[in-house]
Amino acid sequence: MTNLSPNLPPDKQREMLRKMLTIRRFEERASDDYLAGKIYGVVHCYIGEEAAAVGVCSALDHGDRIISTHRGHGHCIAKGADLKRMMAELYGRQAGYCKGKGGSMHIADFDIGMLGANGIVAGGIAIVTGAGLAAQMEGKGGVAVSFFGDGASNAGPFHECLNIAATWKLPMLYVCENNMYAAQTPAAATHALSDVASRAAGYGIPGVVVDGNDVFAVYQAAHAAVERARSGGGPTLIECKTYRWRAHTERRGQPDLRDRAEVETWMRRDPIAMLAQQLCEQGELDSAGLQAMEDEIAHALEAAVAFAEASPFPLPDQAVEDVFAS
Amino acid sequence: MTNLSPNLPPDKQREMLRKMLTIRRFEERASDDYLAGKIYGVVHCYIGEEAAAVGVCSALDHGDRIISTHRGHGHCIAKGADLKRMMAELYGRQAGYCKGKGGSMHIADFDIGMLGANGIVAGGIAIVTGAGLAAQMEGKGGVAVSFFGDGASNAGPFHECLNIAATWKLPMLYVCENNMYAAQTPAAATHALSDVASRAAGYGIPGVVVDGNDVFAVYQAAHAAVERARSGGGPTLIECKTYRWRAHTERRGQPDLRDRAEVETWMRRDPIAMLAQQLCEQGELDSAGLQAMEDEIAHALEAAVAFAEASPFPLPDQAVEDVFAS
Amino acid sequence: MRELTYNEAAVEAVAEEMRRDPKIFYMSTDPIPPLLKEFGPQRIKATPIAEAALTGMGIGAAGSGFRPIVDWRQVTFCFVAMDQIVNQAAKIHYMFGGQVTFPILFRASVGGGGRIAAQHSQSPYSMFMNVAGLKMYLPSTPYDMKGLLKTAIRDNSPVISFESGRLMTSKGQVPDEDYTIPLGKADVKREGSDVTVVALAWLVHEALAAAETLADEGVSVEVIDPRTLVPLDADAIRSSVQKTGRLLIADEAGPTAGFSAEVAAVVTEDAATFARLNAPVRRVCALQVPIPYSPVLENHVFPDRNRILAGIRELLAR
Amino acid sequence: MRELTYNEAAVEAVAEEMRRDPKIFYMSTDPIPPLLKEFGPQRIKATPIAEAALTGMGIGAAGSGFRPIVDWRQVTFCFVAMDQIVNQAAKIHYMFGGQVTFPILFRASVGGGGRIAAQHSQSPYSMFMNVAGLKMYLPSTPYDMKGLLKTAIRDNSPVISFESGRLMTSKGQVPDEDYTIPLGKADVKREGSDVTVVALAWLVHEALAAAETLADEGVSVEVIDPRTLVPLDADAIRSSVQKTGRLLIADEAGPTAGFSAEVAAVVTEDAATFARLNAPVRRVCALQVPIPYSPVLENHVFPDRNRILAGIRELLAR
Ligand SMILES: Cc1ncc(C[n+]2csc(CCOP(=O)(O)OP(=O)(O)O)c2C)c(N)n1
Ligand SMILES: Cc1ncc(C[n+]2csc(CCOP(=O)(O)OP(=O)(O)O)c2C)c(N)n1
Ligand SMILES: [Mg+2]
Ligand SMILES: [Mg+2]
Repeated sequence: MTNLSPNLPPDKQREMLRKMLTIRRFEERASDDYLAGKIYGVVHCYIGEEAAAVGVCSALDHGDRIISTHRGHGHCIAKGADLKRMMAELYGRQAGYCKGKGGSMHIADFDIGMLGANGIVAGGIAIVTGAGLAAQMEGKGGVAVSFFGDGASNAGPFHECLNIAATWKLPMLYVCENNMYAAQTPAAATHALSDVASRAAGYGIPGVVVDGNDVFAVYQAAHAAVERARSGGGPTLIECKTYRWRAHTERRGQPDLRDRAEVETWMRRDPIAMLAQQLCEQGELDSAGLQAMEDEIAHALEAAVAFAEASPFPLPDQAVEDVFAS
Repeated sequence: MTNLSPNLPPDKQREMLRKMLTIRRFEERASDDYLAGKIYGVVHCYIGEEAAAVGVCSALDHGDRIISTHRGHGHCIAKGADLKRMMAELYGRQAGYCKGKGGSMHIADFDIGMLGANGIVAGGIAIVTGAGLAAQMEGKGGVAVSFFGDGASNAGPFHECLNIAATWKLPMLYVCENNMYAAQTPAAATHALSDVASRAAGYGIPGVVVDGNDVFAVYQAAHAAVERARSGGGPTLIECKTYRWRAHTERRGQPDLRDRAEVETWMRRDPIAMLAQQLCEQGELDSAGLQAMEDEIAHALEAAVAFAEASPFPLPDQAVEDVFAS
Repeated sequence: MRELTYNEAAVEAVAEEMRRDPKIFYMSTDPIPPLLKEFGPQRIKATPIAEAALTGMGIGAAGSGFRPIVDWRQVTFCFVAMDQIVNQAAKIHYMFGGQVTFPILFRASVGGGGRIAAQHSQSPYSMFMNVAGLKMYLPSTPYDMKGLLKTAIRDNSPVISFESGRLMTSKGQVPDEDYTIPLGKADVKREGSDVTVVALAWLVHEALAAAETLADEGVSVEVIDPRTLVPLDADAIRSSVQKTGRLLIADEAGPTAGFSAEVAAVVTEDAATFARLNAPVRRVCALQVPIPYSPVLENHVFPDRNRILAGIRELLAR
Repeated sequence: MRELTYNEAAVEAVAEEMRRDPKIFYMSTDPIPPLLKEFGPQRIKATPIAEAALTGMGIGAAGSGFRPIVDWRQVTFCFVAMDQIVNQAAKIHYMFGGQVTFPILFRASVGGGGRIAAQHSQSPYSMFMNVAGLKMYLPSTPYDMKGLLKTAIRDNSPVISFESGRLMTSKGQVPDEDYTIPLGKADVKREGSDVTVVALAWLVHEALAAAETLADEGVSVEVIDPRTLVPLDADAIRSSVQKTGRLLIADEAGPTAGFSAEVAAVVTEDAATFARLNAPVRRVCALQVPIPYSPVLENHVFPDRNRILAGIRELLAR
C-alpha cells in the first residue's frame, strides 16, 4: 500500500478504517435485512469498494459536496451521514432521510453536502457539476465530487460535464469507480480502452489511475485534485480500479456471471484488511483496538436498527406531500 | 495546398471543384430566393466550408452512407443529390425530396446514402453510427460518415458513439467541421482544448486535424480513414478547421458578432479559389474551362429552379400522409 | 396451448421472429440469457449504458435495411434517449417524405409495485402517445403480449412495446402455433351491460376481480382492454359506452394528460356516445405524485380493485 | 402602462428579478444580448450545446442555494435533457423527502407557424403535464408573461415557462410597477354565456376573434385562458361550463393525450359540470401529425379562428 501514513495523523488513519468498516458492516446488515424482508425494493452493495469513497471523502471538508449513484451507502457514510436515519430510510420509515420516500437508491443529506444517491446511471454527474458551479460562484473555495461507475463513463453526461468543467475550470473531482462491470456486462466489452482516465487528455485535465483498494493512494490522488480545484486549477478525473464482491444487486438467486477466480483474486486484496494490517504494522492499531472498533460499529448499527424499527411507517396521506416545495 | 494531385486523376480533381462550386452557387441562389420569400423557414449556408464535404465524399463510394446537420446542402450535393429535387424541397413542393415536408433542414436521399440533414445538434451522430453498424453487419466493406460541427462535439452523443464505434470497430468516419462558432458562441468559450481531434485518444482511435479549406488535405485524411474503416480498423475522428462566411442563418438583419478581420482572413483562404488556382497552375484547368464550369452550373441551377417552380405545392390532405409506413 | 409467463411469451415472440428474419438484431445494456444463448453476441448485442446512442443507432440501422429491437429495459432509462425518440424516430419517416421505412421495435417495462421508488417506477406512456409518429401497446396477458409483439416486430414503423413490470411472472395460455394480434384492436375481456371499465395491463385483472365481486350483486361490468395505445381503438370503447352508459378508466399511471384523459375525451367528444352517457366519466388512476418507496406510501398511490369497485359503485349511484 | 412585446415582457421580467436577487443566474447556448449586457457573462452564461448538462447543473446549483434559469430556447432542444427533467428535476424534491428546495426555472418556446418543420415546431407541454412534480404555464399576452414569469422565478419548485413562438412579437399593455400573477389561476379573457372556449396562447387570440364574429350573430362566447397548465385551474373551467353548458378546447398541440384531453376529462368527471353539459366536448387542435414544412401543409395542420368558429357552430347546433 501507499506509504502515506507519515503525512496523516494516526487518528485520521484510524478514522478512515473505521469508516470503511462501518460501510461494510452496514451493508452486511442491510443485505441480511433485505433478504429478511425488512428492507424493500433493491439494494446495491458497495462491499469491496470502500476505499474509494473513504479515500476521496477524507480529502474533503464538511462544506464540500458530493453526489453518488445507485450504489450509494458507501458515499453517504464516508461523507458523514447518520446511520440511524440511513437505516430508517431503508426500513421505509418516517424518520428516514427521505421520510421513507427514497429508499436505498435515493439517500441524500444536503446538510452534510451529500446530494443523493441516484438511480439513473450517469444521472448525478450534471447535478453535482452544478454544485461545483455553485461553489465557484460562492467563491469560498468549495469543491464538488461526482462518484460514478465505469458503466456511467460511457454515457453522454460524462462527456458534456467534463468538457464544461474543464472549460469553466470548475472545482470538481470526477471519480470513476471502475469495478470492471456494469451489471453483468464487463467493461472490456464496452470500453475501447481499459483506462477511463485516458479520456481526461481530451479535455486538457489530469487523468489519474489509482489502486482503488488502497485508501491512501485514493486519498493522495483526491487530496492533490482538491488542492488543484480549490486554487482554481479546474477539474481532475480520478479512476479508482476496484471490484465489487457481491452480485450487482442483493437478491436471492441473483446470478453472478463473473469468473470465480477473478472474484477471489480481488477479495484477497480486501481494502479493509489491507488497511488494518498496515495500521497494525505501523503500530497505530492492535487487534484489541480493531476489536474495539468492530464492537463500537456493531453497537452503532444495533442502535440504527433499533431507531429504524422504532420509527413509524409514514401515513398513507404523506404520499401526497413534498411533490412541490411549500 | 496539399500536393496530392499526382494521385488523383485530373477528371476527379475537376469534379471536386465542380461540386464545390455547385454548392456555393446553389446556396447563393437559395439565400436569394429565401430573402425573396420563395423559400421558407430557415436556411443555413455552408458557404466557405465546401472543401470539407467534397473532400470527404470524394473518398466514398456510392453505397457508403453519410449524415448531415442543419447545415446540410453541401453534404447533399457532395454525395450526389439531385439539384432539382433539392430545390423543389426548398420551395416546399411535391417533387421535393421530402414532398415538401422537410425543407432545408431535412433534405435526405437514402438512395445515394444521404441519411438526411438533421435539425438537432448532434442528433444525427447516433443514427449514422447505426448505419455504420449496418455496414459492418452487411459485411460488404461499406463505411458511414458523420458530419457535425464544433458545437455538436460537446454534446453527449459524440462521446457515446465514438466509444461504441471504437469498441465495436465500426467502419465510421466522424468528421467535425470546426468552423469556430456554434451560432454566436465561439468555440473557444465552450471547448477546453482548441482541437476536437484531441478527444480521439481517449477512445484509442486516430484523431486527425486537417486544413478544412484544402480539399486535397481533407480528401487525403478521409481516404486513409476510409481504408482503415473498410479493412476493419475501426473509426477515425477527422477535424476540418474551416469557417462559415455568412451569419449562422440567412435572415435579413441577422447580426453577425464575429470580428470582421477574422471573417476576412478566412475569406482570403477561399477553398474554391485555392483549388481553382492549383488546378490552373497544374495545367488541368484554364479560365475558359472554369467559365464553362460556371456556365454549366448556372444552367443546372436554372433548370433546378424551373423544376421547383413547375412542381405543384402539396395538397393540404397530404399533411396526414407518411405519419406511419404503409 | 401451453402456459407461459408474460415475460416468457415476450422472449418467445422475439426468438421466433429472429429465427424467421435474419435482419432482426437486438441491443440492450444487459442481454437476455436465452436469446444470447440461441443467437449469439452478433445478433444479441450487449451495449454500453448509452441509451441515446442505442436508440439512434437502431434508427440508422432500420433506415439501412435492418430490423432492430432496442430494449430500453425500464422505461425510465429511455428518457436519456428522448431526443432520438421524439425528434428522430417519430418524425424521420414523415419529414423525409416517406422515402424509406424505419422498422424498429423499442421495449420498455412500466409500472410500479416493486418498492423501487420514483425513478424506477413510472408509467409515462401518455407522454409517447402525445408524439405523432409512434405506435405503442401495453398488453395484459401472455397471449396478448406474444401476439402484439410479433405484429410489432413485423410493422414497418417505430413501435414501442410497453410491458407491465407487475405482470412479468403472471401466467396464461399461449397457442403453440404462430399467431399475431393486430395493432389497434381492443379486446373485450369481459362482457357486461351496466358499466364499461377501460383498463390497462395489471388493472385489467383488478377490473376483472371487481367485476366478479359486482356480478354477485347483480351488476354487470364490461371490461375493455384497449391493448394498443396508438392507434387507440376508439370505436370499441365508444360502442361499449353506448351500450352501458357509464365509463370508468383504470390506469396505473397518474391522470393528468394521461391515457385516461384521452379515453375520457374520445368518449365525450363523440356525439353518439355522449348522448348515451348517463354519468360523469370516472378516472381511477395513480395519485399524481412521483412514486414513493415505502410500502405504505406506494400502496396508497396506486389504484386497485377496491378503488375500481368504489368508483363503479359511485357511478351506479347516479 | 407601456406597450411591450411578449418577448420584451419576458426579458424585462428576468432582468427585474435578477436585479432583485443576486442568487439568480442564467444559462443558455446563446445568451440574450440585453441580459448579457446588463449582467455580464458571470450571471448570463453562454454554454456549450449540452442541454442535458445545463439542466442537471441547474438542478445542482438550485439545490446548493442558487436560483438558476435554464433557457432551453426551443422546446425541441430539451428532449436531450429529458432524463434530467423527468427523473431528476421533477422527482428530486419528493424522493429526498423535501429536505431542500430546487428553485429552478426552465424556459422553452413552443408552437409552429414558422415553416421550420417537424423538429422545430412542437407543442409538447402535455408530455410534461403528465410528469408529477413540475409546474408549468403558457401565457397568451405580454401582461401574463411578465406576471407569471416573475412568480415562477420566485417559486421554490421547478417551473417550466412555455412561451409561444408565434406571439414573440405580439404587443400588449404592461404596467410600469412590479406585479405578479399567481400560478394556477385562469383568466377569463372574454365573458359569455352560450359556450365556453378554453384556449391557450395564440389560440386565445383566435378564439377571441371567433367570439367577436359570433357576437354579431348574437352568440355569446366565454373565452377562458388557463394560463397555468400545472396546477390547472379546474374550478374556473368547470364554473364556466356549468354556466354555458358547452365546451370547446382550442390548442395548437395535437389532441392525443394532450392538454385538450385533460380539460375534457376534468370537465366530464365532475358531476356538477357533467350534469349541465348539453353537448359533446369539442377539441379543436392541430392534426395528430409531425409538423410539415411547406406552407400549404403547415397551415392545414394547425387550428385557427375558422376551425374554432366551425366547432362552436356545430356545438350550438346540438
Ligand atoms: C440510464 C440507465 N440505464 C440503465 C440503468 C440500469 N442499471 C442500473 S446500474 C447499471 C450498471 C451500472 O454500472 P456502473 O456505472 O459501472 O456502476 P456499478 O453498478 O458497477 O457500481 C445499470 C445498467 C440505469 N439505472 N440507468
Ligand atoms: C440540441 C440542440 N440545441 C440547440 C440547437 C440550436 N442550434 C442550431 S444550430 C446551433 C449551432 C451549431 O453549431 P455547430 O455544431 O458548430 O454547427 P455550425 O452551425 O457551426 O455548422 C444551435 C445552437 C439545436 N438545433 N439542437
Ligand atoms: Mg461498474
Ligand atoms: Mg460550428
